[in-house]
Amino acid sequence: MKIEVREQPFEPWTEVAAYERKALKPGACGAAAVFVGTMRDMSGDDRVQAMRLEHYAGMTEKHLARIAEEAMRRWPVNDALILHRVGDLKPGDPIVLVAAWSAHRADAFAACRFLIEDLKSRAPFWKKEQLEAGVRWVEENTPG
Amino acid sequence: MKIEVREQPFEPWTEVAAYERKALKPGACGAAAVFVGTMRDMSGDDRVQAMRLEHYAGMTEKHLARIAEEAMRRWPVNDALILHRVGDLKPGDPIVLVAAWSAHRADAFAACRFLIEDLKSRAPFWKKEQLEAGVRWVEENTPG
Amino acid sequence: MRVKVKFLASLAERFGRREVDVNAAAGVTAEQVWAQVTGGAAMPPNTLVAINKEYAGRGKSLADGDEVAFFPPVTGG
Amino acid sequence: MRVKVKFLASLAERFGRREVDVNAAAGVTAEQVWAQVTGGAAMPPNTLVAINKEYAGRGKSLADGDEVAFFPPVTGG
Repeated sequence: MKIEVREQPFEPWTEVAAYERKALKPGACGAAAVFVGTMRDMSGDDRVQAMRLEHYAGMTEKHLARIAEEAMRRWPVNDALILHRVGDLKPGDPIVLVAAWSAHRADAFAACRFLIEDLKSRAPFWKKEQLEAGVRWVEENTPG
Repeated sequence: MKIEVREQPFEPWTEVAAYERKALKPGACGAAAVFVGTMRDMSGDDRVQAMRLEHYAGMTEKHLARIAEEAMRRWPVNDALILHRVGDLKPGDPIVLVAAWSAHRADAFAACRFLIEDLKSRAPFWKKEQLEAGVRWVEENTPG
Repeated sequence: MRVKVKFLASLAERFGRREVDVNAAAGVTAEQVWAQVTGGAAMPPNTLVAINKEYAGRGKSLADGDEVAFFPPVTGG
Repeated sequence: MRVKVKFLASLAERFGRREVDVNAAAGVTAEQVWAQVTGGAAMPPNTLVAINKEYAGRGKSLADGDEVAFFPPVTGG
């Protein structure tokens, strides 16, 4: 299991591949489900030029570790990975990567879905968008 | 949209990254959901040494293209990728990769799940396992 | 009329061939061609049928030049 | 007793500070500390509260040395 909050841009597929090589036994897991959330260039009808992602350092890592542990307790999941970006982002930058590995696909999907839903509804991150018209805090995440 | 049946081993995350770079506009899709199925070293209680994956050339590609098109019709999905291995596999080899890109996560997950479920229940592939005790055809896929 | 018959996976092994071209009576169904080619073997209940690389019912009639395939439940992914 | 109060995201901007250490009466609740630090501002109904980096109800009592944080609905992922 790995949880990371990162200030620098990351390439999500490279991260998944590297984590698999490092942490997973080849042949043990039949299924990997991965979700990657990327910064869009539109927010509703407004063009977004940049975004700042703030978090509550300390609480974030604690909360993400707890939901990863919960996923591994609720489903027969072999491993889980959560990586979340903070700081200054540009459109197209990956924001979040969640992955779950399991023997079977239903469990991998369920755990992956749970991780991103809980992260989006409970993990202490906040987005502030830079639009042409100025800066605004995103007020609420869309439901899953 | 890309559909491919490949005789050679592939590294799924490299494929996803390459396809994104080539086909997707950065910032357009907020969500990517990816499923990778890998050959396990166990089948039930039996250790699997190798596997041969046969398919119905021509029908396979036609069927996979149809389900990708159906996914893109049923959900607001920007793009989809399906890559499936055939030939002789070893435990740990990736078998299948399905990916769906969308503005929103619920649609990306739903489309990805649909793609793998339809592929597993309808696409003309067959697995033949090499066990210690000999060779056997897999008779049925597990439900999703 | 001429029809191409394909057996896939375990059915190819069982019948020792993957493909055979046959002369069939006009309007013959997929299951009648099966009977003709297999010498009257019972079709396993879970056998799937495709005509011209599309799934079809076993009672569907074939046309001249059609390709009909018989295969066991699929196990990909 | 001493309590550390944190404001995050838009609340940090609103109050012009991210962190303040306060003297508080024993047994004070999170929302009483909010009132004390903000000069009696109404807490927005969607405000979330964490005590020592765990979600908590706004009526929960604080202990000496606790860290209480106030923040708007989260928008990560």
